[in-house]
Amino acid sequence: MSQREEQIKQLFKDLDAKTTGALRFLAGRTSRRSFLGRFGVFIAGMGALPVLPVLREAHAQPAPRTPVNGIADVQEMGDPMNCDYWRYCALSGALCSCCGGSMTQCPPGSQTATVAWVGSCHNPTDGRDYLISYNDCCGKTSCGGCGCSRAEGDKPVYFPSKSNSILWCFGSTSHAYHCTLALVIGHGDSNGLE
Amino acid sequence: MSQREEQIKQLFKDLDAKTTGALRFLAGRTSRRSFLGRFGVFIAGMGALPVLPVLREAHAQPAPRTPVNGIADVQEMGDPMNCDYWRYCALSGALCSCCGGSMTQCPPGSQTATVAWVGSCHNPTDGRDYLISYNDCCGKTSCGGCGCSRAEGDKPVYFPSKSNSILWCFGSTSHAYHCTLALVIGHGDSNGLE
Amino acid sequence: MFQRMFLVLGLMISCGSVTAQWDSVVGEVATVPESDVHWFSVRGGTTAFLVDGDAGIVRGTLPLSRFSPAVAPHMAAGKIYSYGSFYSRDVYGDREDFVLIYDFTTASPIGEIALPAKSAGIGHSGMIGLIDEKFIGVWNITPAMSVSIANIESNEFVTEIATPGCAAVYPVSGGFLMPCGDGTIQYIGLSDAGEEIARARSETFFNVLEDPVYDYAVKAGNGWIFVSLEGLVFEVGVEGGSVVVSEPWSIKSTEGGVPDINGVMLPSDDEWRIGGRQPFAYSEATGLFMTVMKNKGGQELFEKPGTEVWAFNMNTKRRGYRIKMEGDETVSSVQLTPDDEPLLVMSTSEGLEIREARTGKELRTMDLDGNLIQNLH
Amino acid sequence: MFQRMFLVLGLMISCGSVTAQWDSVVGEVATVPESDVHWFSVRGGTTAFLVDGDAGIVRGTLPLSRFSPAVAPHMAAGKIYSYGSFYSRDVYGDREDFVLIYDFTTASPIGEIALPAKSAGIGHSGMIGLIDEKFIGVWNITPAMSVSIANIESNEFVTEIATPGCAAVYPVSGGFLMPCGDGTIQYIGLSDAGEEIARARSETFFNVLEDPVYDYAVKAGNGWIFVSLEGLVFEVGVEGGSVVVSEPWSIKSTEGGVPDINGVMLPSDDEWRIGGRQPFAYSEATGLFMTVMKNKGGQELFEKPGTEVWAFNMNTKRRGYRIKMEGDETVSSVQLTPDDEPLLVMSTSEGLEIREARTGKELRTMDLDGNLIQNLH
Repeated sequence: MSQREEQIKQLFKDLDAKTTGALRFLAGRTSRRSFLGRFGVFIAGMGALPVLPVLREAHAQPAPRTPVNGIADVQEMGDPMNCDYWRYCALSGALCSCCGGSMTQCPPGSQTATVAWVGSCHNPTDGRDYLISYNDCCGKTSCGGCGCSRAEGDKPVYFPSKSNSILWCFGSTSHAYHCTLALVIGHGDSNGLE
Repeated sequence: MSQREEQIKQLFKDLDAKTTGALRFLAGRTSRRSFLGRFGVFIAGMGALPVLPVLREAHAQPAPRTPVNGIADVQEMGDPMNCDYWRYCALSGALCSCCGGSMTQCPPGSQTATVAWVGSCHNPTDGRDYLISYNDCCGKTSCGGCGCSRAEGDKPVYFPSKSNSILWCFGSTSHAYHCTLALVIGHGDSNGLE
Repeated sequence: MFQRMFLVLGLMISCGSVTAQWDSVVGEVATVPESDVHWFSVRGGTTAFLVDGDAGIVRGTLPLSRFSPAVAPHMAAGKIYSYGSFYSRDVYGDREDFVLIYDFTTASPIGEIALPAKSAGIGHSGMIGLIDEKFIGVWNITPAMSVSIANIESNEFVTEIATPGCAAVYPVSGGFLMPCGDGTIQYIGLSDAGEEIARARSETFFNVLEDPVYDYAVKAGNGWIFVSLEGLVFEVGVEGGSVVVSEPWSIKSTEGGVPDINGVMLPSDDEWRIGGRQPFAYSEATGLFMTVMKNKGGQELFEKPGTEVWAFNMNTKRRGYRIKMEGDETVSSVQLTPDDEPLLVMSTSEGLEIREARTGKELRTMDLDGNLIQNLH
Repeated sequence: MFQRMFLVLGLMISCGSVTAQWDSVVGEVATVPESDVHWFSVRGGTTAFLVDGDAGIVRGTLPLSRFSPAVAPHMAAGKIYSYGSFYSRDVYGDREDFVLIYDFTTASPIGEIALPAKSAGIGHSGMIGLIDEKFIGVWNITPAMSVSIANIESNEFVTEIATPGCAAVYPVSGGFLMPCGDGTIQYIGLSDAGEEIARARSETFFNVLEDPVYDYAVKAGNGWIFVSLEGLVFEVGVEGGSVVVSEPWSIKSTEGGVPDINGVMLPSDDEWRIGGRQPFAYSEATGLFMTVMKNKGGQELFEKPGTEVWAFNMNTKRRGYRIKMEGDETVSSVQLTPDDEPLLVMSTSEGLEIREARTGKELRTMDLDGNLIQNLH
């Protein structure tokens, strides 16, 4: 399925490649429930927030199910430029830190897609799981380096919430892939997730 | 000067590269006279056919200066898929044989540029020098393999007749570089050339 | 002054030794010769390489877009289709999406059918399908899933069919199949005009969380073969408007001590899993079924390359031979040509390997590292 | 139905634990911070990477075209210019050529100036030049040679200036210099409107067949440094409308037994030649002059990478130190930042190396294999 392998190889080896957009990833890695029903509409209820596209909804910020302290309190260790960094457990793509962005900001001139996929990663420093939003940044040539391929939990494309092989630039004015963020958006272990 | 190095690397290593046109070559390797004069107009007379662009002139086929027998009589040895083949002495680019063409025909769907550069190569099989016309084929993505880089006689771009670094697709409707032919168009040693 | 320069050049030529006896300096352009059942397409980046498998030579290339997943050959018409997306400034600016039409003999784009800008822009041969030699279907995700239908007789976009939760376009007579997230295969039937006139689903036969089937499938008779990540092989077809799924068989012998067709006792396959980009291939003419295999690693590595290729007989459902990659070489894709003496084509980390499928004997290699191998016939 | 899907997604979010205390899920976009004299651009393929040399980090990228040779920074205006060529179908279809205008802080294209479709579409920093902060010159070859002038105040194409036999655009006050095939340097003077008002040539000072100068040159004061393939260094400037060429000095000690600045006796440099894509660099502030060198091989390999970098003092014209690549590593480009404590930036086969220019001490490496390094300031 995956042009990703190809792409990652590119990202690492070849700054001259122009395959910029020809690839996309992003794997969710949380719930074991979702995506059922006759028409395959994503189904989920309270307490089963899975795996799904996080719609860009600036005003949708309800109270958390269990109190959380927020990103400022998360203890993190390790090198964010290394693919082994804990937040990247389901990230398959280029790290935005390598082309002018960070784990939380798209590089200058790129666009954040309006929808992102959420995974759950284990933070070894505090032993807790967190929800990680893997937002794609799009509309530029390839970031050119820092390709990571940690696709645990990867599923076929008809199960997009866990598929690595989807070009996830929806809402951007271009689906040329640039890089991927890794935002901590909540506790994974306080949401009824495994 | 040369994006060529980059490109050749591509051609060899990376079929996914889209740098298709970002490169062009073609080195002449014959006369030591040419390209003088205040405005740099190519200057040449009878007996000093150099290094110059061969204009596509179907009707310009005058009698040769010395009798020649033609391509059918040229004895050749070696593997035309190998960069060391004698005709490629000044060829820096991709062999058209690798993407559906041959040494004398552009691959299907590509276009021959209207102007080509002429080099002189030594044929070890008969010990004679021949004029080789290196026509570029353009208008397609990279040929993707068989990159050769034999740029002996290479000169800076202000001396285009011997410059490796010129994108030579003039007359084609696209200057995206595809590959290069190596046509034997005459004796090099019967033309007043060294 | 520029004009003068050209005149000077022209003059020089007329002094040269260029004669008709030599190679033409005008420059000739080749055409693609007649192809046969051993020809295939290999997509590498934005290029589709048209390969003559017996000669081990590229006979032509098609310039695709950077978002073209695959080609859809229509050799009866001498044409090859693809899907493409272009921006006016390469990666930004105005976007246009098309069904791209190529003439096979001249390996040139000869037409376009405008599509809604919704296509996935990524994937494998399942992302585009030629239906009844009349329609091209292209899978979309926006992230809502749908299929765009274009009529290749009138060269017009027909309709977009909503197919939530289902992916890919696997043509069958009168329509196409799609695997779905609820563990079923969906059938969409098309009218003569290309509009949806039927929709059906199989029984739920896999669990997407426990053991989903690949979104990649290969043709088998009037239907398609789907394989689960744990190695269960299903044949799926349409009968009387219903989607029928065969009883599966497993490519893995988990019991150990099972003899192969030569009577050699096999070790347990517990640790082995199917994997790769095109992880399996089927030759109907011979019953050969090939899989890319790797030892150890979880199910989620199903798209990762393998280290062996296993050959099965689809009739006996038993393994015939194994091909082991040497050293660090890995294999990501396998394909079988559709004839009686099929070629096994493998995309490996070293390039392309072409083998005799019945024996596994290596015939030739090519320095071509495209990853999607599609039969032209 | 698609709409419904989105609503469902929205609903789910409202059940989640997303709060303002966490990272924003809206997605933020960074800007390029203020740059300093240690920043440079590295072009790799169709991307210009904006590098902070002290941090060894890419701060932003510019999407170029596949025919963009280089950038022309205009930091005083917060802009970077380039030349680009685009086809409507990536490599075929309608062609459009432009001066491309990028905003530095947002690293985004903000404008275009249409140009005649004649530009070389290949090359190095000499193929495009910013003249008096008012014009952009782009070198053309069709194969007739000319320079397109665009006014960046009015954002309009001004004129095409015929420059037969001469290549590149090396800006000087009021115009630009070009090396020519007859062994001279040509000066073209521009009016306030960007039209040619003066043209002059230097004496013939090199023989293109025996020992031509590189078409690549580096800035030195009000003029440019040209270097011949055999290692002769010329400074070229314009005085009173005339092109003045300095007496050359040689980077090679061909006599042997010459002491370096530490008194160490040097072997003969007979077998060494300058080479590479950006084969030399100059720091006016320190007088440092660097060359990429390789041992053996003919003059025609002048664009091939080298195995050493030599550091000279431009005042004494003596070599200070040599950097030897390790193992199979080669170096193709060198650049010096324009300040008092310049960085030496080298593009090697392994990536980018950043060193302290005065000492050659390695500071950091970057996994970035672009080949054209240009100062931003």
